[in-house]
Formats: sequence, structure tokens, C-alpha cells
Amino acid sequence: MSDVLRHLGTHYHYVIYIALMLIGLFAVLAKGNLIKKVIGLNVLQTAVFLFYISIGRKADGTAPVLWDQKPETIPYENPVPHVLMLTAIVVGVSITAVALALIIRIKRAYGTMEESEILVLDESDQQGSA
Amino acid sequence: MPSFPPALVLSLGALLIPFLRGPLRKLYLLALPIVSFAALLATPQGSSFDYEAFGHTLTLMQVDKTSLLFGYVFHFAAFVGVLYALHVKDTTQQVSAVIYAGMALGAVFAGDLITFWLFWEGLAFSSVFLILARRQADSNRAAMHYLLVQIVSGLLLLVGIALYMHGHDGATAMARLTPSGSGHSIFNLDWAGPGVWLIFLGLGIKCAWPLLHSWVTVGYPAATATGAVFLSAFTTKCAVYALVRLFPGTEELIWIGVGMAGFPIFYAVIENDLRRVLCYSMINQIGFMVVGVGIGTELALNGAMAHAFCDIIFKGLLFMTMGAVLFRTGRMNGSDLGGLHRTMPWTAAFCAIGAASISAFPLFSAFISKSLIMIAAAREGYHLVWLVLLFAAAGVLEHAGIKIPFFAFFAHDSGLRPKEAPRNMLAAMAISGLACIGLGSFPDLLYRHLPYAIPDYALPYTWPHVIQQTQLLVWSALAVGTLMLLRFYPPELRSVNLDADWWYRKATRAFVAFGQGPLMRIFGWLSKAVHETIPTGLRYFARNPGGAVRLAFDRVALGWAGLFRGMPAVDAAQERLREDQARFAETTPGAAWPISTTVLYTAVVFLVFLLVVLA
Amino acid sequence: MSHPPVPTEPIFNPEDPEVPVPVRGTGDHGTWFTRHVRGIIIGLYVTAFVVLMLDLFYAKHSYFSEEDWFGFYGFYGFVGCVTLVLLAKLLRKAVMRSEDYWDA
Amino acid sequence: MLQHLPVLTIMVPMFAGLLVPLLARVHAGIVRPLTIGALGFSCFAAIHMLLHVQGGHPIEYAMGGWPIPTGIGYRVDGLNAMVLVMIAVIGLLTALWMRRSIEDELPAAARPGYHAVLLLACTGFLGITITADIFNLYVFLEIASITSYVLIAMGRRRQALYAGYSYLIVGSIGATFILLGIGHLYMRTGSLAMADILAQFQANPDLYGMSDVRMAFAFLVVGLAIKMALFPLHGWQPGAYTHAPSASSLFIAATSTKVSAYALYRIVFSVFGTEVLVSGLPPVRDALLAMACAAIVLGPLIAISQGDLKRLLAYSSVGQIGYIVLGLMLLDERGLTGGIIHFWNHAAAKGALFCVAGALVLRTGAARVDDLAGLGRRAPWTASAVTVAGCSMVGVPLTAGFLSKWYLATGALATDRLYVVPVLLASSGLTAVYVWRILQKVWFAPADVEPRVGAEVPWSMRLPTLVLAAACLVFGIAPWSVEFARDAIAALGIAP
Repeated sequence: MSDVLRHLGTHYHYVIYIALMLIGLFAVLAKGNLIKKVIGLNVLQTAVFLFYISIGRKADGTAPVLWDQKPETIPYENPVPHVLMLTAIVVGVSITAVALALIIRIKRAYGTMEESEILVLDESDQQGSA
Repeated sequence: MPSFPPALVLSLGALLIPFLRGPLRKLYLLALPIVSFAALLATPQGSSFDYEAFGHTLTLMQVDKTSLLFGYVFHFAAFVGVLYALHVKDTTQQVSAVIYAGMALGAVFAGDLITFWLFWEGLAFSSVFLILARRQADSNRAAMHYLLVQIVSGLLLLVGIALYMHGHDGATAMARLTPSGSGHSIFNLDWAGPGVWLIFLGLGIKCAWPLLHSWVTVGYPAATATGAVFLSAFTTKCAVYALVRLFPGTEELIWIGVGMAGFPIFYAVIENDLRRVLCYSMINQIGFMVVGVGIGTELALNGAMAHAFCDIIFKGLLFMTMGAVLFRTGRMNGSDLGGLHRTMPWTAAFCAIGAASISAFPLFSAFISKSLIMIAAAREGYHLVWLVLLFAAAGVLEHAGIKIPFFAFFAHDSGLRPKEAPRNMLAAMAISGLACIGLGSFPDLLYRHLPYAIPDYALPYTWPHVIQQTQLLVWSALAVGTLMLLRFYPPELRSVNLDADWWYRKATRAFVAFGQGPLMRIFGWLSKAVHETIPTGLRYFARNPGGAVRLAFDRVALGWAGLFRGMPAVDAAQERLREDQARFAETTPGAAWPISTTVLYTAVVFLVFLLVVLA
Repeated sequence: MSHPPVPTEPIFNPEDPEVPVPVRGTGDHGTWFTRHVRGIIIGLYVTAFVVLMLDLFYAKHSYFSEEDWFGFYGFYGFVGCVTLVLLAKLLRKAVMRSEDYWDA
Repeated sequence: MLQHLPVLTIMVPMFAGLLVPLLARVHAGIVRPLTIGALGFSCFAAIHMLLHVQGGHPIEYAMGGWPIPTGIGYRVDGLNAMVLVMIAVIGLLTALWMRRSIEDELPAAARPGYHAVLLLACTGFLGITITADIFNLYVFLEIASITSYVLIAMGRRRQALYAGYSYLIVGSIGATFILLGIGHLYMRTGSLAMADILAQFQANPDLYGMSDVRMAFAFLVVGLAIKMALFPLHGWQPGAYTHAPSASSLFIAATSTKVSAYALYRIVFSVFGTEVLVSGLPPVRDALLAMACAAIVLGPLIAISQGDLKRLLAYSSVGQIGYIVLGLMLLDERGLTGGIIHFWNHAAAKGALFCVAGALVLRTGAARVDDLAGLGRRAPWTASAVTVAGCSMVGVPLTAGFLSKWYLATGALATDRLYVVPVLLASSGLTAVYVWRILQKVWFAPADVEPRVGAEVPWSMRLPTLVLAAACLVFGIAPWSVEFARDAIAALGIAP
């Protein structure tokens, strides 16, 4: 038991990222409002960012900037995950942008942002056209 | 002359048909089977055309006496069929009929299982157009039924072949013909395995085994007047050929064949559509062949092949005469026809020749072929089989020998005065009629092309055989006549042809379906399951799979809750279930899933993977 | 997939290109056949008797014992056909359905 | 020039995509030639590379000259060269085909943007295929995804907006899973270059036992399963295909899910190594086999009762992707041949059928199956294309569909997975039912039914349809379709 606890203690970043992930998934799953779903998605993505950053961490590491010391002599944070996350954040922002743009159009076309109401309207559209 | 597989001559040649017009096209159509026949004659026995495709060697052409015999008669049928259909203007029918004949030849000369399967599928797809060409809603439905069954047959065969290859290091050669006498069982064939079973079943479908035969009796009567002539010649006989090749001496075939010979004739007696009567009759004749294959001695195999040879010709002739009647009157029901011999005397005469041939009167073709199978069965001591076959032989006279010509051309006067059949039809019928009499009178014409020698004890023209056969047939005819006189006819003989058919007439508004009686009930249940329950169930399920599963679950759950009927909650739940069920019928098929559903499935699938991975 | 497509009747549809308008005759033109029905039937009975009697005049090569009975083939054909027709009538009772059975 | 082809294949459509909206302001007429030119170039380059890599001469390319484990590498071998050609050709044919269709379905102001998004989507798909770096794969995947969301949401009915949004949410979750998978893999191996990671796995098979690696595999597989609409994660797909503009349906249906399936092939073969399925995590293989079999049967089953042609084809795609996954999971030379041939077969057949669905929308305003009645009489060319493509879907001999099913079946037998055979059979039978439903409408409509399709569609639409239909036949007959597949397998490292 104490082993598990210690493990959790040293890997607490796992706990946080999984908790965030579940919160995000829950929002997407359970919230009917389209914007809330997008927010859930953002939380989910944030969990991933956090995870990446945490795996690049090194105890007492400094910024990976090469001044005059040799890289072997000082501990520094792994820069690659940070770089990757820059890209991923850009991607996340673009997705959010597209999603919000779509929501605006959906609100105009359907007059609502509730998924259940949209589905009802879709159903009646189909029966109308059939 | 360089030889070329006849199958390719016909099926590639058929592609040119649409580009020809008028008399040139007719000439070309007639020339195609002749050229193809010449190509066949130019091919020496044993030669093969190999073609490399997807890692296998396809042997397009393997000639031996067995395949050659079928090759000859298929060419005959193709030529006569083309001649018979010469007046048809419909390009679809012409192209598909010629390709169909080509596919049949391809299947017969195929030297390996894959090639055989390819042509087997070709048979299915080219022939369906002969039904579709009718362009009627109900013939389209019949074509759908026909095609589905054919596809199932092809798929079974394909899987069977694949399994067989799997178990035999990729060997694909068609098994050699090995007459071995009876006693082999599909259970202990030396090449047994699931593949063999599937091949057996796939062939069985196209051979119209009992319970697998409906595509014949549904499809052929729905074909065009000329299309049915082609259909009657090729598909089922290809299956017989394949059985001869692959399953000689398999004991199960004897009993299957007995069922085929003995059972459909009952339906033939009460069927009103005369072309469907011919279909039942065809199944009955194939039954004889299947028995022959099952017995599997040299004599029996000879008999099966000889009978197939003769059957193609006389069954074609009968379908041609009925086609002529359909072409001229637009009717095919026994109850609507009658008295046509007044204006269609030639057609009536050819029909009589066909009837005599199928009934196996001496001097007509079935006499010399059916007897081989009967003698083979008797010599091997299959007493019961022999008795049933004899009964079936008598029954053939009743439904094909008397009913067909009698109710179409004689019987009461329907008042129809159609013109005689067109000249090309008459010519085709004349050729087939001559062939029937020629084969029946000079059996050696056929016997010398059979793979094995005919022993003396099996020669047909001996006094005992002639007299016994005549006795059987004449007394069968007497039975039918007497029944008519006793039960159905008023005392004045003059009125015979007025009222002869009242019990057929009752069938005018009726048709055959499986029904009561213990045996009938099982048949009815099977047929319902195949035709109705399964497709309807699939359709119901496919409408909304998730919903269907949920409803089924609810139904089971509430079934248990039914013990507590009367409790308000249970009643309310059952009411809800009823509403759900009612609403289900109006569900939009495959309606869009909400996002949450997909996400939920994602989460579930991911959890499953996670458990799998971390376990 | 729709219902088992068993066409109930031979497909007779006025729209069918294969169906010509039939010409109906007036009055009964007697033919050789219609005039000789009685003769044909008598001929049938006579032939039947003759072929039965022929049984006395040849040596049988039988595989089964019943073949040696006098007139076995004739008897078997007669009984077979009567059975066939009578059983078929029973079968019809069992299997006949009204025409729109499959459409219902 | 040749050594830069890998990057040019991607960059040309990308820059064209960026230029199109700008140049459209100057001269609207430039949009279409520019699009076709850029995609034509990609097409040419892809075919050139395909021919070059035959016989095991892969092309390696290091972006910006950075050495591979550090920098991003591109790599073209027998497998992805085939997929590249597939994407580029479908992209080019879509661009040729879509002129009349988007004039009909999109407002004039949206058309240049549509071209741009299509070019960028093509860039994304090509990039996923060509890259040899898993993070780069993710980036291209997102480029392809975001553009796909837009392509779908531009449909003229409001359902398209919801379909696009729905795909966006579900697709983003899938992409996030993939990103997490990559993260876990990176955490253990410290590398993003596929070859480098594969070398580590081969040097140290114990890695397969590590929970990080296992998590990584689970994340990647589930993420890709969403992207390729593998049953039961296909929920986003029917709506998206149905309501998207016809040109989008054509392009996305013929490429998108298959590119994700390709990514799965790549992940299995070039990142983890096939050992991950054989000895590392065999239950995953079983689970994926089960999902593939379920897809193969249920996809066509649900398709049968559809009234909308596009939705019918969408469900049919659910089944078809099952074949591709099945081929991979058999891990047998024959099964893989079948799966790889199915990439092309499905692209060609489904492409041709979506072309026809688009033509139907152009003529009747909707894609109802019933409206196909009488097509054979009015539009024999289009009707013939439907017939050939339909036969290929069923697997009629002489079409590509037959080859792929044949190889899948023999592969299943060779690996003693007999249950796959009845699954394939049932699926062929069900496919035959819905294809027959279409063909019967097309060719054998009763004579008194007045066809709702007017005349034949213009040649700009007809020609791509015919090319795709002809491709079904050519792949089924020409021996080189199997040879390309064999070469692809050789590139994957499974000895033929």
C-alpha cells in the first residue's frame, strides 16, 4: 500500500493529467451544450500538454540554454517536449477556432446550441424531405 | 487451324454482337457456335491452355472424353438456342445468352478448380439477364431470387475450393474422373474436409437438390420465351458434369437423386404453369443423373452422362415448344390453353416428339440413356432405388408426356387461334426433334462418345427391355386416361375435350406453397426461415442495430417481469416497451448517433484496450 | 430484400413486350383429333392389352424377383400413376394457397 | 530534382493552397488551373516515386538537411508510394470533377476558399503518408483533420454544420489519444524518428513489457480507430459523408479513412514492429480482429436499408475499412496483399460511386437511391461506371475487389483463422444485396418509371467517374497490382 502511495507521490503528474483527461472527456460526453463540449475538449488537450511538459522535467533542471557551460555539466530540462507542445497548442487553438466558428453557424441555422434539440430538428428535416 | 478455347470464342465473340445490325447480326449469331465447335474439334485431347494469374496456373482447356461429350451437346444447345431466338431483337438477351453458353463451355473444359469457379460465377451472372430481359416487376423479383441463390452457390464453392487448397498444399487440379463403384461416402472421401463439403453443397445448389431447388422453379418460368431454352440447357447440367468429375460413386448422391426423381413429380402434377411443370420435370430427370453419379460404376456414369446429353436436347425441345406457345399466345397456364393443335400443328407435333423422348418410349432418346442408369442400379442391388426410379419413370409420362402436350395443344378448346410458330423456331424445334429420334434409334451415335464401353447386357434394344418399357408407359397412360374417364368426365365421350381439365382449372387462381402435413410443415418452416424470417429479421435489425438490441434486451427482461403482472411499475414498463416497439418501425434507418454516443463507445473501447494491455 | 419472389402465375402482363394480342377463333373447327377421341381411347385400351399379353412371349432377364410376375411393368406403371395423381391431389389440399398468399 | 521530390510533393499543394485565396482576389479564373496544376504535379511526383521505389529502393529525405534522429525525415517505400499515388490521383480527379458540382452546391464567394482547403487537406493526407517521424505524422494528421472538418461543414444543408462539428469533437479526441500515445512512446524511447524507435524495439524486446509502451500502443490504436471509423467508433462518419458537399464526400470517402488505416500499418510495422502484435500484445490483435470482423459484417448490413445513396456508401465504407484492418491483423503475406490491394480497390470503387452520388445530387438535388431508377436508359456511361464499381465492391472476378477478397480469404486460411471465411462470405452476400438494389434501379427500372436523372452529366464529371471505374477493372486484371502489393510487403519487411 505504501508502495503505491509512494509511487503516486513521485508520479503525481500522472494523477493530475489523468484526472484532467477524465474531466474533459466527461464534459464532452455529458454536456449537451456545444460550447461546453468544446471546453471539455480544451481541458482534454490541456491534460496532454501538462503530461508532455512533465515528462521533460528533470530534477533541479535549468532552462536548456547553452551559455558557456558544457551541457554535460549542468542538469537542464528536455526542450523537445516543450517544442512539441508549442505545435500542439497551435493545433489546439485552431481546432477551437474552427469549432467556435461552426457553433456560430449552427446557432444561426438551428437557433439553438443544445445537441438534443439539434438532433430533433435534424430528424424532422429528414422526415420532411423524405 | 490454331485451336482456341471455345469458351473464349463465344464469350469474346458475344461482345461484338452489339456492333452488328440486321441480317449480318443474325448470320454472326449463327456462325459463333459453329466457329466455336470447329475450335473444339481442332483441339487435341488432353491439351491445355495455361494462364498465370494471381499466383496460380489457370488451365482453361482440358479435353477428355467426359468434357468433350458435354462440349458437343452444349454446342448443339447453343446453336439450336440461337436459331430459336433468331427473331429476337433485344441485344441484352443475345449477348448474355451467348456469353452464358460460353461460360458453360468454360466450366466444362476447366482444368482446375479456380478456373471452374470463375466460369461457374460467369454462368450465374450472364444467365440472370435472360430473366431480367422480361422487364417486369415480378420477373425482376424472380431474377433477384435466382441471382442470390446463385451467388450463395458460388461463394460456397469458392470457400470450399480455398479450404481444399489450404488442406492440399495449394493443389487446384480438378480431380480426375475415377469410376470406383459405390460405397464412397462424403464422410470418408480420401480428400475429405470442410472444403469438400462446401464444394458438394455449392454444386448441389446448382444441381437443384431437394430444398435447394427453388431458384429453378422460380427463375426459369419467369424467363423470356427464348431465355428459358438457354437456361434449361446449361446451369444444372454443368453441375451434373462437376458431380461426375468430382464426386463419382459418392453414396449420399444416390439418396439425394432418389429424392429428386421421386418428389418433384407430385408438384408437377398439380402445377398449372406449364413451364414450371417442365422445371419440376427437369429436377426429376436430373435426379436420375445424380443417382447414376452416386452409383458410380462405369455403366452408371455412362448412364448419367448419356442422360444429361439426351435431356439437354429433349428438355430444350419441350421448352422451345412451350416458348412458342408463350410467344404466340402470351399465356402459359394449362387452364388458359388448349386446342392449339388446330393452328399450331407443327409445334404440337414437335411437342409430342419431346414428350415421347422424355417419357423414354422406344426409338426416342431417353429410352437409350435412362435404361443405363436403371440397369446400373439394379446390378448393384439397389432395390428400393430401382423401384422409386421406375415409379418416377412412370410419373414422367404422366406430367411431361401427357400433361404438357395434352393441356397445351389438345384438351378443351380455349378458343385461342394463334399463328404457327415463326420459321426459325420451327427449324430449331425440327433439328432437336430429329436429334431426339436419331439418338433414340441409333444409340451407337451417342454410345461411342461415352467415356466407357457399353456392355452387352446394357444395350437398350432387346425384346424384354422394349416390351417392358412399352408396357410400363402404355399402362401408365391407361391409368391417366382411366382416371379422367372415371372421375372427371361425363358419360358422353364427345365432351372429353371440353371438361377434361376442371381440376387443373381450379388451380388457375392458385399456386403451390408449402403448408400442412408433417412433412410439408417442416418444408414450409425451412422455406419460411430462408425466404422470410431471416431477411425480415436482418432488415429489422439493420434499421437501427443499437435500438434492436436494446428492444430485445428489454423484451427478455420484461418477459421475466411478466411474473409480476399487475404491479403498476411492471405494467407501465410493458406499456413503454410496446410503444418503443411501435415507434421502432418508423426509425430512420441508421439514424445519426449523438456525439455523446460515439464518445461513450470510444471511452468503452479504450477502457477495454487498457485492460487488455495492462492486464 | 423483399419477399420471396415466387411469381404466382406465368408472368402475364399486358405491358409485356412478349405478349401479342391473341386471336380468338369463332366456332369449333373439328379436327382429326376431336373427331377420333373415342377411337383413340379404344386404341389405347387395345394396345395396353396387347403389350400385356406380349409378356407371355419372351424370356425375362430379371434382376429382382418381382420382375418375373406376369405384367409387372404394366401393373407398376398403372398403380404408380394412380397413386401419383391421387397423392398429388392430397398434396394440393396441403399446399395450395390463394394467389396473393406471398403478397399478403 | 528527384532527391527533392518527397518534399515537393507536399509543398507544392500546400503553397498552392495558401496562394489560391490571395490570387483569387486578383483573378478568379486562376483558382481552378492552379489547383489542378498543383495536384497534377503531386500526382506526377507520386507516380514517379512509386516507379522509382519498385524493387526495394526507398527514398530517404531529411528535412532541412538535419540528420535523421534529430531532424524530421521523409521516407518513401513500396507501401506509402502506393498510398501517395492513391491520394494524389483522387485529389486530382476530385479537382477535375468538382467544377459543376460546387457551382451547384456552394455560393460563389466560398469557392476559392474551398479549393484552398481541398489543397491543404491533400497536403495533410500526403504528409501523413510520407513522413517518417511520428510527431510530424500527428501534425499532418491535424492539418488533414481540420481541413476535413471544414470541407464537410460546407455542405448546403444545416445538417452539414452539425456533421462537421460532430466529426470535429470526435476526431479531436482521436487526435488527442494519438498525441498521448506518441508522448508515452517518447517518454520510454526518447525518440520520434520511426526507424530509431523500431531499432530500439528490435534491440530490446523487453520494451514490449513496459506499461508505458503498452499504454502508448493502446492510445495510438484507439486514436487511429476513431480516425478510420472502425466499428464501433464510426459514429461520426455516416453523417459526415452524407451531408458534406459532393466533392468533399468524394475526396474524403476515397482517401481519409484509408490514410488513417495506412498510419496503423505504419505504426505496427515501422514503429513498434510486428512483434508487438505477435508476442507483445496478442490480445490487442484479437480485439482488432473482432472489431474488423464486426465492421465487415455490420457495415454492409446497415447499408442495405439506407434510402440515401451517400449514407449507404458511408456504411459500406465502414465495412470496407474492416477489410483493410483485417488484412493487417492477419500478419500474413497473403492477407496483407489483400489488405493493400484493398486500399486501391476501395479508393477506386468508392470514388466512382461517390462521383455518381454527386452527379445524382447535381441532377435531382438529393442522393436518393430510388432516384437512380432509369439511369441506365438516360446515362449509360454513368450507369456502366456504377455497375463496374458495384461489382468490385461485391468482389466479382476480374475486378480488384475479387483479388483483395481472395487474398484475404487465403491469408485467413493460411493463418488458421477459419472463422474469417464465413465472415467474408456473409459480407460479400450482404454487399451483393445492396449493390444489387442499386443495379436493379439503374438497369431494370420498370418501363413506366420516368427517370428523374435527366441526361448524362457533363464530361468534366463523367471522365473522372469512368477513370475510377476502369481502375477497378485494371487493378483486377493487370498483374502489376499484385506486384505493387508484393513490393509494399517487401518494404514492410515481411518476406514474400
